[in-house]
Amino acid sequence: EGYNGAALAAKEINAAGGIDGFMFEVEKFDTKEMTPDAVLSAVERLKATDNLGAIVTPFGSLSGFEMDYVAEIGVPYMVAANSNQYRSIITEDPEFYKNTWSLAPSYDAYQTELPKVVNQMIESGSFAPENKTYAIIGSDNPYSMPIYEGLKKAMDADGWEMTFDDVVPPVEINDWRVMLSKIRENPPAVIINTEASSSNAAAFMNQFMEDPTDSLLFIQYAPSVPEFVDLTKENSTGVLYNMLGGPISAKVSDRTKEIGEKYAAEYGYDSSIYGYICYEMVYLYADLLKEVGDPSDYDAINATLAETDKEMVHGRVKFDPETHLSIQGDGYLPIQFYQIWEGDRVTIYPPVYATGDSRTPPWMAN
Amino acid sequence: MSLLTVSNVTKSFGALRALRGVSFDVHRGEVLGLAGPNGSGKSTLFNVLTKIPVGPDSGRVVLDGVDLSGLRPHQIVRQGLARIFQTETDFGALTVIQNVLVALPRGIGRDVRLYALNLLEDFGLADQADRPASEIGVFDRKKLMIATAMACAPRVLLLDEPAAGLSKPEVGAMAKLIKQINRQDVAIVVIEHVMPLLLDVSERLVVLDFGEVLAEGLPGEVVRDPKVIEAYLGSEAQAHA
Amino acid sequence: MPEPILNVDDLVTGYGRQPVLHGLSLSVLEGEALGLIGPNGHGKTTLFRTVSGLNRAWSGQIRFMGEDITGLSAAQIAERGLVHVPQGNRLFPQMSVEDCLDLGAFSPAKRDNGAATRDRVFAIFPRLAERRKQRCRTLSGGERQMVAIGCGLMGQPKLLILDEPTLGLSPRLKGELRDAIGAIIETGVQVLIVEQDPEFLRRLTTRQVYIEEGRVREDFDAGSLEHDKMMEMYFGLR
Amino acid sequence: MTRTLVFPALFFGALALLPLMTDDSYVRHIAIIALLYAVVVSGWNITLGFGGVFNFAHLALFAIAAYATGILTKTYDWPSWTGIPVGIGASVIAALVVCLPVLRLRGIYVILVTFGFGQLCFQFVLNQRELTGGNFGFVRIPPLKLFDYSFRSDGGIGYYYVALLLLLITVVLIHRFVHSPFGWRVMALRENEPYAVARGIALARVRLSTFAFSAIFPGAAGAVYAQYVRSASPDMFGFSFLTIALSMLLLGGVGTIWGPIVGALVFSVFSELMTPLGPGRYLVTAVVIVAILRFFPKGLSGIPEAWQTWRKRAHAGRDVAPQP
Amino acid sequence: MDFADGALSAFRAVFASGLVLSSLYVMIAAGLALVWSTLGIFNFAHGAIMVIGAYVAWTVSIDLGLGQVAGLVAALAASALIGVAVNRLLVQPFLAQPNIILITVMTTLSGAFFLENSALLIWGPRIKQLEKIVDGNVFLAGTAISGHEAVIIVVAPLMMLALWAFLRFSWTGKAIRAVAQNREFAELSGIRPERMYAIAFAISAALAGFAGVMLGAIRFITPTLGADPLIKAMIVVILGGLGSIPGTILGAYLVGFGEAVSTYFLGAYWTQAMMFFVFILILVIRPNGLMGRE
Ligand SMILES: Nc1ncnc2c1ncn2[C@@H]1O[C@H](COP(=O)(O)OP(=O)(O)OP(=O)(O)O)[C@@H](O)[C@H]1O
Ligand SMILES: Nc1ncnc2c1ncn2[C@@H]1O[C@H](COP(=O)(O)OP(=O)(O)OP(=O)(O)O)[C@@H](O)[C@H]1O
Ligand SMILES: [Mg+2]
Ligand SMILES: [Mg+2]
Repeated sequence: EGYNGAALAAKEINAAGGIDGFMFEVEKFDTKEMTPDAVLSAVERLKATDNLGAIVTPFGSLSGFEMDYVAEIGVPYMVAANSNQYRSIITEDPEFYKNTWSLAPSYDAYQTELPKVVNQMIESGSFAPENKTYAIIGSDNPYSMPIYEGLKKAMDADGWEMTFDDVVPPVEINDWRVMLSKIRENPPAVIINTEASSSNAAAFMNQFMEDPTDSLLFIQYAPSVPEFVDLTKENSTGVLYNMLGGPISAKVSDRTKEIGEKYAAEYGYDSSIYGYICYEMVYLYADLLKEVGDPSDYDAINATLAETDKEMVHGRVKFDPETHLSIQGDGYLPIQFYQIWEGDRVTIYPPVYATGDSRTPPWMAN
Repeated sequence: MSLLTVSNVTKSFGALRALRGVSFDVHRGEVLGLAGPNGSGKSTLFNVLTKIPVGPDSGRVVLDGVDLSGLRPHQIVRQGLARIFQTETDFGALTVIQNVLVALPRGIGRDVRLYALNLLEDFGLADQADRPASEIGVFDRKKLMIATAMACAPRVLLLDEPAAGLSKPEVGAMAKLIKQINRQDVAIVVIEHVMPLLLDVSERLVVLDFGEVLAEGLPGEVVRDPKVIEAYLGSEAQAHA
Repeated sequence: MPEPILNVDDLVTGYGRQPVLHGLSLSVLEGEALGLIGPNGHGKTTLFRTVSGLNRAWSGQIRFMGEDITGLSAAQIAERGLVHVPQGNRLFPQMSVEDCLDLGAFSPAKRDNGAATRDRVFAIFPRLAERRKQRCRTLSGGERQMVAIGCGLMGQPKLLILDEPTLGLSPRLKGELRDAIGAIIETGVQVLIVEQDPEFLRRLTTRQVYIEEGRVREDFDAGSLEHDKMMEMYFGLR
Repeated sequence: MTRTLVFPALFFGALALLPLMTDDSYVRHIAIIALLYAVVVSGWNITLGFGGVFNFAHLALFAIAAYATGILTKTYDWPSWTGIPVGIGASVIAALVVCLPVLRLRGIYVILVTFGFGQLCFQFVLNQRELTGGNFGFVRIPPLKLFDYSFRSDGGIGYYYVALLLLLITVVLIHRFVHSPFGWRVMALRENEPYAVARGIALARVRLSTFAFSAIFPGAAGAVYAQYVRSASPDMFGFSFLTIALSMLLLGGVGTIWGPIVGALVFSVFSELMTPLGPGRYLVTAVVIVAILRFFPKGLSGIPEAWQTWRKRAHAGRDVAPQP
Repeated sequence: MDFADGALSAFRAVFASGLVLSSLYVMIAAGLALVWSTLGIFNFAHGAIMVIGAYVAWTVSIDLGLGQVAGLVAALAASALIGVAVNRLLVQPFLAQPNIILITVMTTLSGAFFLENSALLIWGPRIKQLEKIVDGNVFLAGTAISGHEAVIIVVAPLMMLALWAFLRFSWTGKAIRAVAQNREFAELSGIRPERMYAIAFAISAALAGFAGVMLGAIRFITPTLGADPLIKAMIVVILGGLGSIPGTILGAYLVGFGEAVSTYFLGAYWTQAMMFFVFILILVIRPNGLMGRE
């Protein structure tokens, strides 16, 4: 989908005559099974490509180890996920990785914002907990674990009491029943699951709904993937999730609406976040090229890239020189909370981008 | 003088009691014949003596004063108890001489290849030394199996039906070979249904039936034992012998 | 001269690149019991395997009851009534004696007579009746040989091929087996037997053929002078 | 003697000159990976081909060596030249551990238990995230350095020669193995286990030695691999590495010295050429593997022989294939 | 909540979850066990056949809207056909070779890759799901499970029982076993081995297809849907032992309940590792599986 998004953008730009006479061509480099040597092969093939302008990708590998190689080539490298991993490598030597820039922000906000949103729901009356208890499930991968740890801290700091805590391994999980029944023994007011895989999360949602407890359900990120709704259908109505660096709802953002429609028209189905972002990456590169004029002058382009300050589909992008991530927070890329309602994704937070109000999930309507 | 002493050996497979307390002695330098109906436990006896694949359930086996119960199968071989199997077996991918070389114990001297060639010479296999074992004839493979057993420098050699399926002239050759080996001060226990060979080579005969020793003694006497005739020989066959 | 029931003509076959039979010809005449003898590894088993379809003929022709069966599958040949009891067989190790025998009459045409044939087998080999529920792998060598022949009979053969049926059997069982085969011949089944024991053959068969190096060497009638000479020459036996 | 050395000399000579002919770093990368695979697969051939033991933990040894190297040289700051000894040590120890249960098992059970061992390691790597980086892999392993010469410089040419040297050592060691009493004992056990034991071969000792010996190669290759790609990933325990290596082995020919090497080189190039096909390449690869197994059961190294057979038969004028 | 109550509800949850898992494993292992325990061939493409079965059912019943029955029939037919093809292309040509075990591991693995990637090319990477054959939930020992799963709990053991009876009593079943035990003797008895292999593989694959359809309604259909269950089924049949259908059943319930118990007491985190560890341990103690013979 990332490739489709980028290809779509390139096609439009070319149709408009290109930039300073340069035409865009998007080539796909498959990292095969993502084994280290396959990723490296892809990089080597990239290196051998003539007239390479920039690399755009959601992420090159889970571990981010490819950055070293890309840094040696020097070509502008834009990523849009896996921020923690990229940040941890870049902060060691931001100057060395001067070509790598992430359109996604730091994931720190994932760790802190939830209690605020829950409190907002309590204030607005859509959530009336009997007590301040919560259950939490972590997923053991370097992406989810900090979020899981951070959320525990944030909830505890806000006076919530933990009733259940478990961590699942990063594999396919089809049976959540044993865990759910442990949770049901002592129903908490809020259930938090940081499972990042959409199908695992969907299985959790469905099995939760077999015998729901009187709890608010929050699943971090996974429900944002389109197929989550396909797989859970009406079961998912009422679930909360959040996303950083996701496109702002088409209801309040024309840009999102425009790209989404174009994408759907071109490929016949809705894009996930990566289609939007890669589309934007190509346009961002077009801007850079316009300014620098010479696609082979990597240093100039990288320098310009570093100065980016642009309103994009997911908010205002400006890079942090320390981490090379997009800045998160007020005025920049927002963290958005959504509630799924009959298949629609209603943005409920932050208020500026909200498309609706939070509601009491149907299973706890009484 | 007893070289190998087998006392009260038993072995069961589930409900089947294949050996029910077998005892006998093998004397230094003799050829002992072992006969008995099919399924009477002869091969099983060889199996438990050599612990291939497993040893007896109970009972004692002593070779030249050494109790074999604590030893692993390959150590038993090194102790001087070697066997051949009922069907021809060899390491088909190795050459004839390599078949012998792997069986030689360490420290036999420097020129192991010459030693192995001499051994093959004794068995008339020297001219085939460098052919893969899988390519030689049936009778040669039987002889090779005995040659490799001899490479282990045994003091007692256990032969399981060495003449099965051989034609008459080959049976004769096999008998000669057995006697020749015996002259090198190797005691031999031979299981055989081919009576001419058994009666030709053995100095004493033990007959097993249902996992027990049915008769034991000089061949001429044993074959006239009515119990042996009834269980093993059958009336006519005895007349032949 | 009676019509041959089995006719093997100029048969060549072998393993891999190595020929074992070099143009072997042989026939079994109507009504006779034929015995084959010869040294080890000279192709007797190979001949039988080729006749029964387990091995493929490189060249030459095999006719059974007037029909060319060269190249048919073993199952097809068995259905036509040419049944081969192989050498030193393991049978179906995990099955009971009874199931094993039943499968001998697998082809639908033979299933109907299965029960009757089985009774006949049990009549010839009463020991098998006692052990009908026992698994084949726990049988003794002699019993296993009986089951193998029994399975052959279940196939309702016109010609039964036996490959070294006495291999590894005790003298007593050998005698019993010989009587049993004699009884089978009495019932009108024709046999073709390979055996290392010339005495055994002489008592069962009406004619013996000597096979060496993949060819039929000589052909005699039992009891003739040449026959005795051959026995002496090759077997050192009078 | 001199004649038998001609082919190996030509082979290694040509490989040694390869970097002089092209300095395309992409070609070099593929060559390095292919050489390392050749070493790993040759090592596998010892247990699987010569030993007849279906050790499906072999690639796990490779991964273990990579992790051990990475963890010790990065987390514990061991000098980078210790990588290869560390890799070999870790791999040999792990091989001895896998070998213990295998001593009692046979056939498919060996495959499953050894595969299970790999999965166990995989789970362990996932679970010990602090140590191993979890499912994101262990990254930024320090590259190999000797006397201030970083092997990363000059387009990785150093790695190329290290890998080539490893392969040369591999060939020499395996050649000696095949012509030694130890090698014959290993093959004797493959041919017939009870018979081998009946001839005084110590099953447990020989088998443990076989595993330990075969583990040297993935150990060394795993270390160099980790230092070259600078990461170790849990995928290395998965099916995809395993099938790649197994395809190489079967493609080249099991139980021969050159088979696995030819297999590894040919397969690496082949699978790189196929990359543009996208997912379709898996279809082609699968078909090719099955076809090779079908028509060249002895692998590529069996082709000359198959060709001879065919010629002979064509000369003899026989048309029927005399296979039973 | 007091302790006894807690223990009881823990027991219930473990029981329900274990029963559902076990039944799933029984169902998936059935087809695998058929070719493994009779012919001694381990079909690594079994999981992939399951996947194709599920996809075909999806195309017919949901995409084309022809309904569940048509979907099931199409899935069974398609998977049986694939089974025959697997046998014909990946097994038969190699039977004469000495290291048949290794070769069939390789060929069926290749087959699995082929099928999985074909599925990816044909149906795309997007997750799909089938409809449940019965709606609503059922309470089992106080724990909610879907009606669909209740059906599986009942059907799976019946399937295994039928398979056992088929192999034990029918002519075809006996002949399949005979071919596996002694191919040449079977041929001499008038049994056609190729036909028996084809039948066994067709039935086995149809069972896989059925399992795929059942699974596709409670799990999500992706090209790798079969991978995880295949590994579990593999453990199940191996634990059961070669040639033992009752052993396979025992293995399935052991693995299923073991997984549930371990998830409850050790957490999901260690369960996977635990499974492999116990698996290796059992094989070391009983090298031929729990109820296996040599
Ligand atoms: N591994 C085993 N499992 C079960 N039963 C066995 C096993 N090995 C042997 N038996 C049984 O033990 C008995 C003795 O067998 P054994 O092979 O010792 O007989 P034998 O005297 O050598 O017969 P033959 O003369 O036919 O070779 C037989 O009934 C046989 O079926
Ligand atoms: N499967 C095989 N592969 C290769 N060669 C074989 C095979 N079977 C038999 N041979 C060879 O074919 C030749 C003839 O063997 P065959 O078994 O037909 O002889 P035979 O006369 O039946 O001997 P015996 O009296 O020992 O049964 C022998 O040299 C043997 O080594
Ligand atoms: Mg015996
Ligand atoms: Mg023969």
